[in-house]
Amino acid sequence: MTPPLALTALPQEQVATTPNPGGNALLDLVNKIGPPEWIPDWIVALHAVGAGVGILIGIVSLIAMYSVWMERKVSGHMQCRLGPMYAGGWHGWAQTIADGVKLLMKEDMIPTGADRVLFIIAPGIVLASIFGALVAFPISYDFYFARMDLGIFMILALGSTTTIGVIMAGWASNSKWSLYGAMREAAQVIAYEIPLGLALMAPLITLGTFSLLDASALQSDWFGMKWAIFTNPANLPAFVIFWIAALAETKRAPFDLPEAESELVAGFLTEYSGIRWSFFFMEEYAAMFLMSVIAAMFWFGGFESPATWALRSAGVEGGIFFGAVCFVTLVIKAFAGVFLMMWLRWTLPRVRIDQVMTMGYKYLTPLALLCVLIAAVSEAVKSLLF
Amino acid sequence: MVEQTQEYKPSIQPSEEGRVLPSGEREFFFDVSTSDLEVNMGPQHPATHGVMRVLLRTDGELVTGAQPHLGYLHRGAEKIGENVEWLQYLPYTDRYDYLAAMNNNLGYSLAVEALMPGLEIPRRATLIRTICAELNRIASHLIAFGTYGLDIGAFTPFFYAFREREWIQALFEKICGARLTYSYIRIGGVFNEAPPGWLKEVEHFCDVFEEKWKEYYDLLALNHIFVMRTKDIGVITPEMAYDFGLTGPMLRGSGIDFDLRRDMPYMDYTEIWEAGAYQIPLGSGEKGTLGDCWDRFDVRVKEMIESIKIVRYCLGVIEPGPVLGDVPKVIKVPPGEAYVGIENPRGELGHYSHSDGGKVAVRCRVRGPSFVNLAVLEDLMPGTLLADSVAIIGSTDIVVGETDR
Amino acid sequence: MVSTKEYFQNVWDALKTTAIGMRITGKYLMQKPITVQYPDERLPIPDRYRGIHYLEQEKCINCLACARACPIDCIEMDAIRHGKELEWVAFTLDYQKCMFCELCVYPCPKDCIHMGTEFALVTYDRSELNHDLLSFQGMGRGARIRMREAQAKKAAKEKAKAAAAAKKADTEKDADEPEAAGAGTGGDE
Amino acid sequence: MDFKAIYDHLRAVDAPGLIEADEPRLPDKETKDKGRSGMPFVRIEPASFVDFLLVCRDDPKLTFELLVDLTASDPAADDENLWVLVQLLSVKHKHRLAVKAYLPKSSASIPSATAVYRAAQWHERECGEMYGITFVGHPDPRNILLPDDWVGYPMRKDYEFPKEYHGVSCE
Repeated sequence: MTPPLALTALPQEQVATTPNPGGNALLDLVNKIGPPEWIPDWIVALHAVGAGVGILIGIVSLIAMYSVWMERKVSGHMQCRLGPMYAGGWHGWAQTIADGVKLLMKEDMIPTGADRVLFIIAPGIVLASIFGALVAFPISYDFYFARMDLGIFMILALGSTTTIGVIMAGWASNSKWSLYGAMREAAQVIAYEIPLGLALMAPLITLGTFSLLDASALQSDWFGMKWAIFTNPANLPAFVIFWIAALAETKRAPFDLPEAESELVAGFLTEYSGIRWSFFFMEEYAAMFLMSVIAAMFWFGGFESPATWALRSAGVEGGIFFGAVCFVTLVIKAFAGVFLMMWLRWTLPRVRIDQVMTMGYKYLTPLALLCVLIAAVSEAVKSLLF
Repeated sequence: MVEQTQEYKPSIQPSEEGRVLPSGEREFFFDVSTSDLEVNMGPQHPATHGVMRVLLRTDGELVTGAQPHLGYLHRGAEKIGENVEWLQYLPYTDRYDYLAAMNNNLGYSLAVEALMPGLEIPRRATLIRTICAELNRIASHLIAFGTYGLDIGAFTPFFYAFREREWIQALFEKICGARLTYSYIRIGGVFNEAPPGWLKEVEHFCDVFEEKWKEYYDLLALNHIFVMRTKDIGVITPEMAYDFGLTGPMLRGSGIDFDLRRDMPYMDYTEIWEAGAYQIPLGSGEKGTLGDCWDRFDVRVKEMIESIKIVRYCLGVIEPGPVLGDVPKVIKVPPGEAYVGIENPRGELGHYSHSDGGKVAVRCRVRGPSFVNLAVLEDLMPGTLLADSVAIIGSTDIVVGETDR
Repeated sequence: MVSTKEYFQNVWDALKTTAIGMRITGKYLMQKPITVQYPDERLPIPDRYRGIHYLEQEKCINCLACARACPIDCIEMDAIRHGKELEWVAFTLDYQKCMFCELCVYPCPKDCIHMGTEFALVTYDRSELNHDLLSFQGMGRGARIRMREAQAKKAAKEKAKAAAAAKKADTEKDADEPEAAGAGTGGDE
Repeated sequence: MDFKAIYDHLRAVDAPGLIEADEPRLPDKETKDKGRSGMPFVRIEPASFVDFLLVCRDDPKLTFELLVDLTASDPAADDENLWVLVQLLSVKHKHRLAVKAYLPKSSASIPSATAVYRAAQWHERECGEMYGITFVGHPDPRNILLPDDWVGYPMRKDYEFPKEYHGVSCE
């Protein structure tokens, strides 16, 4: 019999680089500052959580804002246009802020005959689920909201909860076009959860962990370039499959069927306006970012790059500067992913609903299974050889 | 065509407690019931290319029936034609098919000139007319190309198409001063001489366009998703095309080799054809079935490059000379009736003019190709998916200004 | 059902054509945009542009040829004749109706009505669109602004010219006969 | 084939309802005939409209596959007839034929050509609403461009424009 596969063989010395396993960095920080003795622990904890939520909301809003701005600039330049140029001065950097203010000021409209309660809470559910998923998003090795050994599980689980919000929005709008959009979303997300999860299995087998931080730490070799995509032949096709499935999960073109504007007017968004509409919008961009973070973490080395490797070999590890470098590396990788999504969006036509289903079930799922198989076999071969 | 013979059998069986209706049938109570959904596509919908309304009956994503409703843009243009002078009607012809206004001007002018046997059109005027009409055909097909991409969900080709279209519009702006409603080709010739250097600019445009055209083809027409979306959809068989009186790219998309420019020539198209300057692209069924949406789209895209060839030929033979025949200021047309059909970008644009010898027409009929081509929708839509219905409307390439007149 | 060959052909085609498309869009991402920032930069307007009309009033003989040529009767003109002199009552053009077909320009025997290059017709009230061609008041806000700008520019140019001329005259005077300047001032005294 | 040949052939096959050919002629000052320019027509009996079209479509020498246009015309307010004008086009032989039928204004009715060419369907709906011509046997004789409740036939020469429509003044 062969020895147990790499799934269980975690290199211990590398895991040790991620301190404080199982804890909450924020809570530690608060403890370090040392609040007076008489304040109960639960109040301290609550404050820590509040601070975390605040940081999270800030990050999500910033990401969404600048993804929107980036989308408009990227699409503009791809189409020989300029995109926003006025608001704020330099290349319209404040355009999204101005738009956000406008959306806040807009009249809050609920169509007649709409299911008011569902109509109002649907954007909240959508946004809440993506916030929930982002809790697992680490900012650096030392700074994270929650360290979870099964972080990727939680992200996938909470990330697909947005579907419920979308279906609620579509149903509650009392519009036929919205209903079509909601039904399409339901069908599409169910179809693409499977290849998404299966495609993730390949790097998970390669790395042998479900935790985002561990996955990143495991790729720190080879001058910070021991990325999973290079270490296993199945990971590149698995990434392509994951990426296609991620596009479908985040409702991005060519899979933007739920809101296909030439067919369904605006799908489930038809009746929404103002700030509620912008919640859906924020969710879309946050989800894009989250998918890109997953791809960066499990295929492209996470925090690791030659820069972090150089810092580490110079003895700088931990501390604010190292954390900042980690964060910037990750954000650059994630925004590269977001850019790839945009590039695809502005190149491809939209797929039809039956083709979406065919693609999900008949093409991506079997191919993803094949990838899992190849990944497992090659890992086994590797563990036999080395 | 997919036959619609689906019947619904609810999964939950009816309960026994039902009441007997007056008709003798038994009414059952279901927990779940399904029925067809009637959806109004339009009058304001991104895919109807203007204010047209299609009443769809859908069964989930499946379209089981479609009924176009027209008239939202009806302006009584034919009635106006009976109330204004011959030349004064010219600006109104711009507004039928506002994407190909030069061709409309040309059709109307030819129809009136057919009633004026003594009128000589100078050769330079004819060539400028040909250049303008072909450039406008390109501009119109660019819109068809771009908006079809938009219907299918690709945004970027639309902007590339508009980039070249803007160039054509700038050329027209230089020659006649307007960008959309040109009123340039008039009875007896054209309104004024091309400005100096204009023909050189047209040549430059032709050079650049040929390069860009390849990009269009690669970017959209050959894209796998696009091909999958448009092949085997909305198949018009040759018999159907004849029956519905389709003309232009709709007819050629079904593989019927007929083009008014070659087969019923007007102006100097015989000469250009005999010089071998252009071919007539036909639907080939290359990607799917003969006469599907892809074939029609392909015909339009390929026609652009053929138009460039015609323009190049005209640029080669054009010589200085007058551009307006001997036309009085107030045109009086001898009595008679004439029907002239020309090859508009969308099909045969027919103008029927009837004069009783006065300053005003008795009847000014316009046979808009979009109006006729749209009728086929009722037959094509049932049995397709909702997204296909958008693709089919797009592939008919209608201009609502023309269907409603 | 699709055959195995077709299955992999589909996968290959999808990936290949996507790559081709991305190459094209990526190429344009790197290139300079072709649009201009409208109110700041303007494309040149060709000479034949059919914008808002302008009238050379002194040439006009009130022959009504343009009004008759108009397909929608949007020109209204009236003048009282005092011998050879014309006292204008009205010459209005209703831009709510006008479709800029240029048919009014050709029949004019005195060549006095033209299409201008101004196109900004935005007003707050429809009644403002009934323009009086006899005064510039009717030419639209954008036209007025540009007219004022042009006038200011012209005035500045003339001023500069005058200043330059004066300076030149001064220097010439200075160079030619410096005493003369003194004599001049002396004369003033 | 040119018009002469088509007309001769129609005579030869004894096309139903064929009355005469109306060709352009030069003006004649003696008979005060203003002449007629333009294109030649074939005039037919309205009652045998469908049979005539069938002959045109199915005769191997004519094969008019396309009904390009079907329209009506009101030549003058005091004229007692309306005209129905049909343009046929043969893709195979590359020739055209214009067909005309006179209908009395008092009872303007003609068999529908929908059974022969489905292209006629929308054209006939338009003629019906604009000129008040009844196309007998039309499958869907609704208004197509005008609202369903429109009164009168706007393209007739004696049509009077309504003063108001649904409370909106049209002055």
